Amino acid sequence: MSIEQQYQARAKELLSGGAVKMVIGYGKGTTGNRRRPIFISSPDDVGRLVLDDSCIINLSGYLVSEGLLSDEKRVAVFLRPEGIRAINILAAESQLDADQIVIFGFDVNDNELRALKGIHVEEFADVIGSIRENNPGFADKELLEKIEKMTAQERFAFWQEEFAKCIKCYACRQACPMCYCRRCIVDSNQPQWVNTSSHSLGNFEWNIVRAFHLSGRCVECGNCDRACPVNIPLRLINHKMAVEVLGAFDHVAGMSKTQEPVLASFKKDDSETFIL
Amino acid sequence: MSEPFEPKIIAFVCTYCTYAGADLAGTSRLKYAPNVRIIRLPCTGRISPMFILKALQKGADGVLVSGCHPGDCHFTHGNYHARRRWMVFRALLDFIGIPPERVKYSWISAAEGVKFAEFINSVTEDIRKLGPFEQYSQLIGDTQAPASL
Amino acid sequence: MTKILLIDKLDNCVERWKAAGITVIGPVHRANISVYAAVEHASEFDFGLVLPDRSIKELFFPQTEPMLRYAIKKDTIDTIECMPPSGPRIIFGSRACDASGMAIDDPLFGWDYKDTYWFQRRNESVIVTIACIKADDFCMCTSLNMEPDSTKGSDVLLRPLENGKGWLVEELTDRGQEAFTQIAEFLQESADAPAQTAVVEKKFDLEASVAWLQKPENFDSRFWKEISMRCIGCASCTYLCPTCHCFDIQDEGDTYSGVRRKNWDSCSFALFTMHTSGHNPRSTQSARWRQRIMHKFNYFPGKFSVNSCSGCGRCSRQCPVDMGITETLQEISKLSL
Amino acid sequence: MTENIYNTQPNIYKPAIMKIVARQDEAPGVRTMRLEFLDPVDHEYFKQTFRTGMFGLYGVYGEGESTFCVASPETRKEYIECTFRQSGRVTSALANADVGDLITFRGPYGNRFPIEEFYGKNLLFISGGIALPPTRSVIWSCLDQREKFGKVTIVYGARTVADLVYKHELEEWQERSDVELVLTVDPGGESPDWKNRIGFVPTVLEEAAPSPDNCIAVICGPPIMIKFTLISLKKLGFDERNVYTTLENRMKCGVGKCGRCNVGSVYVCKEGPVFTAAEVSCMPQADL
Repeated sequence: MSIEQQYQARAKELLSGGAVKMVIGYGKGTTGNRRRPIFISSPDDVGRLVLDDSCIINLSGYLVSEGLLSDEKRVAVFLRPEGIRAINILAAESQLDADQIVIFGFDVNDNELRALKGIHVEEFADVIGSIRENNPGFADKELLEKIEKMTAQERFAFWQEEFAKCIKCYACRQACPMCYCRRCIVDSNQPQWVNTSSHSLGNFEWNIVRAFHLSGRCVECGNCDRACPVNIPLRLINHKMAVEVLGAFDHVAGMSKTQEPVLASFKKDDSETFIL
Repeated sequence: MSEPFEPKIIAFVCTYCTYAGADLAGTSRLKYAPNVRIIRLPCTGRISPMFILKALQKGADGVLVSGCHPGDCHFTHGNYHARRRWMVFRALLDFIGIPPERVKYSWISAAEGVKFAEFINSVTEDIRKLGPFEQYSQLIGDTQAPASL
Repeated sequence: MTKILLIDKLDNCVERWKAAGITVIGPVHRANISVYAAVEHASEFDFGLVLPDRSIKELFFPQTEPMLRYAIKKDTIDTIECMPPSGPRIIFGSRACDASGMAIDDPLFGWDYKDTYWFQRRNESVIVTIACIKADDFCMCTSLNMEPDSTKGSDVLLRPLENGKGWLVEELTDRGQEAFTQIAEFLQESADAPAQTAVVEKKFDLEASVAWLQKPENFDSRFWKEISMRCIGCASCTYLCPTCHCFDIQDEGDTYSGVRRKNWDSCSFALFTMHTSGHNPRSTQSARWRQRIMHKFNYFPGKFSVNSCSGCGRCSRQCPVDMGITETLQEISKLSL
Repeated sequence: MTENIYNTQPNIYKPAIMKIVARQDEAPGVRTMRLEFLDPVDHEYFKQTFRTGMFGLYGVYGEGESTFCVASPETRKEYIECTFRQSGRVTSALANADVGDLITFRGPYGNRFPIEEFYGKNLLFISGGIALPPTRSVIWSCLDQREKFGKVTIVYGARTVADLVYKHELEEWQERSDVELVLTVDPGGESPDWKNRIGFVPTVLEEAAPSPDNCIAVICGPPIMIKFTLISLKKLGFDERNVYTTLENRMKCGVGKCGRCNVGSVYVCKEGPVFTAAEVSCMPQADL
């Protein structure tokens, strides 16, 4: 039995027994290799669930949709390891109760799909732990190195050109499971911290704020990168910040549901070489 | 003839230590550069990175942030939180291309009037050497510019 | 025998137009995306694109533009209008969907009160459309009763030649004719046949869908919640759409001087309709998606007798969660059977 | 290039400049300002176009624009009066403006109350809280030509006595023999010396029981009040077509372009803000 069939069967069982009220998974998309999020509430519909190596979107963000978990019923969700880490962070930041989340874990290595064993988030500790060991293989190392070698001026110019494309559609924010604020700082107007206009200054500020708010929280699922209609390498900034946070505070985001958020905690002996 | 460049610098300081230090510098009649506008806050823990961005947005050539030494925070650990935040924010600014020399951080206690005056003077000199923050001024200028197409 | 323009001659044309003070704009690649932008040479164009990632809309209605500049003085306030840069433009290599999108929005921007920013640019632009010879899975002009070679909104229509060496020229308006008179010497007579236009499959039944949307009881249908459940509420569909025209007005500046700007805004944002009191007439994502569809296919045609969709398919193509107008209208077509 | 095929008009986004000549605190957080045009051309345009029910966009440069009605009547066009509650960025800036300060105004926009059609009829005005200003514009427009109308009844309620706006005008109306004023406050909102009614507007309205014969009703208030008042009016026998109300939505342009104020197919800024109850009942109720 394929993993897809196994998971369909499991979804059917959970839904018919009432163990979960909904399964959030992947369904067929518009084109052959597109998969779209689907929400299954009836055991009769589990046949619509698809699982293959095109299932890339991190679905964890849907769990914090307004009202979804407030009835304290359980919800099942298809997640890759990054998605599982996202659940840990959401739980650590008190956005959801991890016990309400039933995980259908899977991963793709070398184009091969494999199931991840476990139901609740803590059972995936090994899988997640290994991420910490072999620091996530980030695709665009080349570009990162290129940027790091630039002078500050060149870097400024590089990012300005990238951010100039930004149209402030906020797809990066909306696609990100970590951007759950009911009112984002860019939507606050008293005071108006960030210019809402999508001119070069407004775009620059927005992208700095977004990256800062995700520092030490990003799981590098790539939702922002894929959502961006103008192809700004957003994930690259997030990755860079993850590397910084790892180096400075030995912190990898989403390791457990009780992990303290890195910027809401401290150690007395944190490095402070830059402080005069 | 163009006027010599005088940097505009914004300082965000905590009221219990650095502001008191500034006070001490004043009452001790220490001279320091007049380029710094001080904004007093209850604690470094309150100094959001948004403040630094706002200062740059409004045309500052440099920003400095200062508070109590570790262990001395009036609120026991506001400055420890601030330190982590600055660490990350500083790295981010660096990666985005804002030279770290433009944003400086320090611990200055209520007793360190001399350190305050020296710090202000040295930062002002550093920023003066760097010159106006032209790249950011360009961004700010764009907000005033007419549409291009 | 008809007039043709050879690709080889295009650079001469660009030169000629530029010499006449005309800004030449067309589909190009810029920093990893494709857009309509001003060019120096014809070699910058990429006519091989199905259509650019970003629509032609931003040439007439940019994502942000200053409208007014203010200066507050002791006894008076000066308001200075910031008009778009003046000067003729030729948009060479538009697509039929993009060009018609502009014509669709004309009545809206001219509805009793004329939007000077929009119309100054409209008035100074010549749109030269190239009929499509290829389409992708998301193209849907035919579903909206248009064709890859529709002429709505265009001043000149070019049909690619079968041999790939150029285009057959059809001047549609006086402005188009005037623009091509300037390059008359680079045109030639030829009997070359035009290539077959792209075959775009009809994806939904527009008439049936519209009829369904017009029934008041369907406003409260469960359908809206189901179809929009995965919508994440970003604005990429509305911002890439050639016909979405909603905007925000924002002031930037201080007590003494600053700029009032017109920025894109989107019905997918909760803040779009939120009252200061906190009351929000469209408080859920399903209500906002319903508004988008209703507006395009029910309210807008009710006012201006034309659907506010030109079938470019960018909404579906770019959607992070694979939604879009096509899917919604396909589902509605099924419901209305 | 070729001749301009599109007409050009004055810039529709460019506001007129107005001077605050007087201001008055009405209730906690609620203020009325009287404004005068600096430019006679703007004033002339206003005089020619303003009719009761229309609204404007009041603004402070640097903060933005905010939509509310013109609270002064069409019979007094030398100035504009507006009443607003300080609640957001723009209204805070307006509240901070002092007599002599300059603000911006765009408008008047929207449709109006067709008061010619009310000639010879009895008028019933029903209003709640901060929604008296739009009603007040109609009330004075009618009282200034009192002889053209029949009986005039005003039912006005607020949460507390302090929340009643236009207190001096309420006194004036109370003393007039040709106006019947029914004042009420919500239970618990009365002061020790409150001599008027206590109860919610719909209840008080039913008690007052104005006759629907030859009568036009104008209601303005928070959505919940309108909802229940419409039910009460129905009970009293009013025809939906003789009941007028105003809708208010978030607006930016005020001229039918920016796309946010519509309720169903109706653009409140262009086709409103004045609607009959019959028209409102045809709109999708969920989007109100």
